[in-house]
Amino acid sequence: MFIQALIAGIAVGSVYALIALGMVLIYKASSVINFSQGALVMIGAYITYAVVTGIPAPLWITIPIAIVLSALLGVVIERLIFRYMTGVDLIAVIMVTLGISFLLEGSTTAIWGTLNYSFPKILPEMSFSLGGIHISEVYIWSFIFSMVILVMFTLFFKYSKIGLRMRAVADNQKASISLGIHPGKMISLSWAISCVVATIGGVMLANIKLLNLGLSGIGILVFPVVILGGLDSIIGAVLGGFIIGILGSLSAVYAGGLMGGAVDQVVSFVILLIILLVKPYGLFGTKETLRL
Amino acid sequence: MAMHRNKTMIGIGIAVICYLLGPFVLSDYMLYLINLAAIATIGAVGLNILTGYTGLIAMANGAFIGVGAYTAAVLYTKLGVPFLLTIPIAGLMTAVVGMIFGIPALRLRGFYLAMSTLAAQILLMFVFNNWTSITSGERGIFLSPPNLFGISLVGDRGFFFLTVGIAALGMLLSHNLFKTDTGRAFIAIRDRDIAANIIGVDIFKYKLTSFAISSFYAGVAGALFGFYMTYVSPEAFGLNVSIDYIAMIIVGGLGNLWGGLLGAVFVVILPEFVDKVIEFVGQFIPMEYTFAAFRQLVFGLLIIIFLVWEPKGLTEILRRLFCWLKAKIFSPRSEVESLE
Amino acid sequence: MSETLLKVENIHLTFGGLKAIDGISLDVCNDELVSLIGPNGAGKTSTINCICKFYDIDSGQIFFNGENITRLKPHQVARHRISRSFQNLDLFKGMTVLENIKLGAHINIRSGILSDLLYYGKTRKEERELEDFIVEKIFSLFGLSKYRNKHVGSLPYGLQKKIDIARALAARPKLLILDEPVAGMNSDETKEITEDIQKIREADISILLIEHDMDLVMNISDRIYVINFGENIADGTPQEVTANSDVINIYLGKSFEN
Amino acid sequence: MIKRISVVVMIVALSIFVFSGMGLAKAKQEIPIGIIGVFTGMDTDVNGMSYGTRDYFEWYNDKFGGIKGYPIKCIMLDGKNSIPDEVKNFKRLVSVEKAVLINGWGTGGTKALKDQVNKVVKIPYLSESLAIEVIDPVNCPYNFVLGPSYEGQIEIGMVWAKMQGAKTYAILHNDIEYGRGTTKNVIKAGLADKLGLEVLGTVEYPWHLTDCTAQLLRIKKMNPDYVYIQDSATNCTTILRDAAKVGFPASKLIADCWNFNPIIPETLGKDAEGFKPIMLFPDYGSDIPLMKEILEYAATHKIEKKDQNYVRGWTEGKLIVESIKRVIEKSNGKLPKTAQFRKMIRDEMEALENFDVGGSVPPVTYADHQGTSSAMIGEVRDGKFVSISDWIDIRKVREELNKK
Repeated sequence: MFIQALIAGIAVGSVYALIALGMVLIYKASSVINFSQGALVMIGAYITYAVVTGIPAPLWITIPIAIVLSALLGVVIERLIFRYMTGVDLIAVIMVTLGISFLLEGSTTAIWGTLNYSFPKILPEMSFSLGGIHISEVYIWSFIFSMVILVMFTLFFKYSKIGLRMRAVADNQKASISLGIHPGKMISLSWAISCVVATIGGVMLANIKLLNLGLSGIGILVFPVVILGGLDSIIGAVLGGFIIGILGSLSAVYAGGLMGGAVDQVVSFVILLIILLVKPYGLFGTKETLRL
Repeated sequence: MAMHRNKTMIGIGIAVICYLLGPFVLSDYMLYLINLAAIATIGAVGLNILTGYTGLIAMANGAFIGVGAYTAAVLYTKLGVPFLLTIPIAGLMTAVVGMIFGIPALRLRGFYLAMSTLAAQILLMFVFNNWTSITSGERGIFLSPPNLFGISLVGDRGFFFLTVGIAALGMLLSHNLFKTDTGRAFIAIRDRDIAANIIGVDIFKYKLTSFAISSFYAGVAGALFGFYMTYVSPEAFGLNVSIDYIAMIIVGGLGNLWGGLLGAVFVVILPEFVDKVIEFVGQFIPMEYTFAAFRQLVFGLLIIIFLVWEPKGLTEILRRLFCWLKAKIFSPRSEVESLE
Repeated sequence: MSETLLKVENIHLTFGGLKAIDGISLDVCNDELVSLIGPNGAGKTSTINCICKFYDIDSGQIFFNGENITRLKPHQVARHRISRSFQNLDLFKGMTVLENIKLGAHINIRSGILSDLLYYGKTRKEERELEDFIVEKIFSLFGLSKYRNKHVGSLPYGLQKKIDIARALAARPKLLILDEPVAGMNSDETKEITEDIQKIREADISILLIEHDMDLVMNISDRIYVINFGENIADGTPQEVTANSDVINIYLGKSFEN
Repeated sequence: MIKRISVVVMIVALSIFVFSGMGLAKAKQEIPIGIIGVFTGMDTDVNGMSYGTRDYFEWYNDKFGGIKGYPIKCIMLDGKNSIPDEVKNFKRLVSVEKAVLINGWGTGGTKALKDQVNKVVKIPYLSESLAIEVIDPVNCPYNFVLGPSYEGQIEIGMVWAKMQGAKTYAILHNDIEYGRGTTKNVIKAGLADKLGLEVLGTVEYPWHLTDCTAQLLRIKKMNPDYVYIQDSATNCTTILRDAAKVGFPASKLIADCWNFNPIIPETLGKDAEGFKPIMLFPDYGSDIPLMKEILEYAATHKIEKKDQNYVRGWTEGKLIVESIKRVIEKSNGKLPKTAQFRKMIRDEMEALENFDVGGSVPPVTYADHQGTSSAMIGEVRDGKFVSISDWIDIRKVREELNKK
């Protein structure tokens, strides 16, 4: 029982991790807290669906197209909106991202309507049983993806030239400009990458559930993850994802019986609250300092 | 100066006349919209005190309104407390709850505080859903239409006087607050909390106070909402409501008395407006009902436009519009004044 | 010599292993103008930040009027009537000049939230008295009357400096701490501020001054403390200090050789 | 400049708003009927029932030139399945459009409007939600629904399970009223005991469900003969998938009427085989007289949703039109004043007895404001829904059990 719950938790956790990664990336690059991540996840899934079902071509053609499209979406968002949003107060940024998610959900409804779609099987079949519970390929793939992306990001920010520039921009825009780095480019790039990651998450989620507008709901559920892991920590996002996922499923199994309600989502927010009170900057986050 | 006073007197006079005649000329539907807007105004003005003036982002206004609604509903149905009494009590109750969830403000600022209030929203919703002995869970609580001085407040006419009156009162109080030291302390905390602290402002005390006042407003709004809908159930107090309220004060104007009012009216009227336009166009071009999506689309678009083009919100736009019209109508001189 | 007002005893402060203040002591007596000088990074501003409790000191004691204020919170310190100006302006951008200065008097306000909401009785009275006080005493002193309803953000630097000091004065302090009041000002403005400081002294307010402008310091100080690397180097009257060899070494005889 | 333009745009917009508001004056000698549907947000996948009713009116207008010559004016609004919006639509339909009957939607909205419908406005309100609180001819004389309540459906599930010789039963439900409230009522009613069926337990999961493994593990531990899922298709898909994950057979899963939805077999393939949704109405295209009318209409119009919900909507349309026809006959061909009209429609609706709607449900008797309390059990067989039982009339069953 425990083992099974644990495995289920890891499975869900890796999906959380995927989505949290996108959020963290944007924060690292432009210190924007993205409440529209959920909507990006949703629209990413829809785009992929449209491309895969719409274009009569093998997956190795259609999938890249979908990825490019979602990257473009990210760039567009940055160019059209966040270019003009430098040096505004936090609430404005938060609200703009919320506005974006309204916009995305609205346009999704306008284009695809509000029906449920069943997502095409684009993931190679590979599923096995572990501890008496049959793990479907979706979870395995999302686990793999989250791991791969984790490694890629870590290397990217540590060694690659662009990654270093991004960090410079995040650190201090003015200084980076004086170093001849174009912050705008870096930030759009980070949005592009983040959107791609969101799309991957969306595809995973659409495979777990149906493809519908409800997918964007995940955006809120991911906040406990990023807070636990630390807003600007990539490894934190992944670990946080697993921890929240596991605690959620454990609490659902053990506490669920005792206190009627659906505890698993509440538990993660209780954790969020505790973390904020005990260790506001999460497990791996960097502290912000006050100056006079 | 005297001239100015006269103007204001005239303005107040007109307002009072509209207030007294309004219910008898408008359709129930219009009254319903106005009542919703008035209730929203109360909540928004309150949230503006917390977020707009004190700079504390709260994502739990929806849940706070819920606390007010439930308090009133329980007092009214289970304990038979008179209707008018339940409203302030609901406010106080919510103020207490708000202060409890304001405690993290001792350590947290900005986004992290926003997160703690988000948690508050989720936890309160959980309570609404699961503390069935009090809230009767998703089942919700029915309220029989209340009596006010013997007149049954059923329907929209009676409520118009109540909601609009209380909304006006709420705005007046908020207006007073920011003529005084407490108000200044709030703004100081928003602008530069450290400096404020060294000047002698007890940051934590004033943050809590701000939470209390703001949630008091929310509580009153909630009580009114509950009685007006004659039905209180959790689904009306979800996160989307909290987000709508943030949208209101941003669209209306952060840290501006009129921001709350304009924002509330805007957010309540906008969907109607979009619907009307769609119906209007629909008469000529047949339209799918999925075009209802445009409501959401336009909403999102407007919010973004506001924040990118006019961060000061509707109040600023209207002010500029006013000056502009004045400039157009009168001399080009007043144009110069208006623009500086 | 009158009794001491502020007494700082051997305070230490470290930022993550790095010693910012390593045993500084100083005291300020009633009606005295004491200057605290030293090269950049000597720990001057850190010292006053410790006095205002923006930093918590690791060891040492701070007394004010004989009361131990070492463990108080910043706003509690302020209630002892210690107020200060800020090196890099910390005015409240969202408020007018008048409102900024009014908030300076925060510690003197007694009225509660309820009466504030109703704007009735006590509040109304206090607001009127406060406004009169500011207009008569402070505006006249700094000549700010014509800016009273301007938002501070829009005003020139020199003026903002003045408003900063005015705000500190509005608290009717016993001790006024000025952190580089004339930094980045031209000679005229400097002269004005100097005169203002003189006027403030006439209102029997003790002043602790941090300043790089040696002429100013030498002109108006009763006593001077020289610190470097977070330690006291020397103290005494301007004459004594200028005579002190260590001080000369630090300043390489800069401003007062001639 | 841009700011000024935006300002101008706003003025224009507002003025349009005002004028179009005036434009909404009601045309006379029409029969205004309001439909509150859901076209955005959750539950839009079942809004076929709103389209069905609307299309029936259109079909009827085209074919017979309206009821006794008075065309039906159908106003369809989006309630977004949220209480304030449905109340708002209600106010508009009542005060602006002067509707004589409203075809409402959600559970929350229906409950919130209870007083308005029955005490204040007094307008017949045929709601899609099968919430039991309003199925009460005495206290809610103006509320009507069509079909057995969710409670009834769970019990129909029990009855059928019993027929299959089952001993144990469990209920899996979401944490909102629709799931939790309903389940509570069923347990309270205690039909299971009377049937001699043991309810091993009820398990709850969040309404915004991502993963149901944990809950299903608990179910699996109980090991009941049949499990009833009290939720609609979106969550049910997740549940079925996770059921397969933990190795719990879909053939043991019964679910309410909203899961009679092709999306489920389509999405889950073999994982859905044997899954048993409740069927209140036969599927679109099944061989019943009513279907002929629909096809006749479909020949010339686009059918928004070709599913059982559309059939349901069409059926409701028939009932509404029939009652109105009788009203007009009674008032010898004239349209009564609105208030009177509303009351008469209500009376006529209640008076309907063994009215044949054309095979979509057993003949309707509306004395109980529920029309029919019968349903069939469906099953997924190689990707298609088939009915595997006759109509089970839960009211009859209850009566028999109470006799004993």
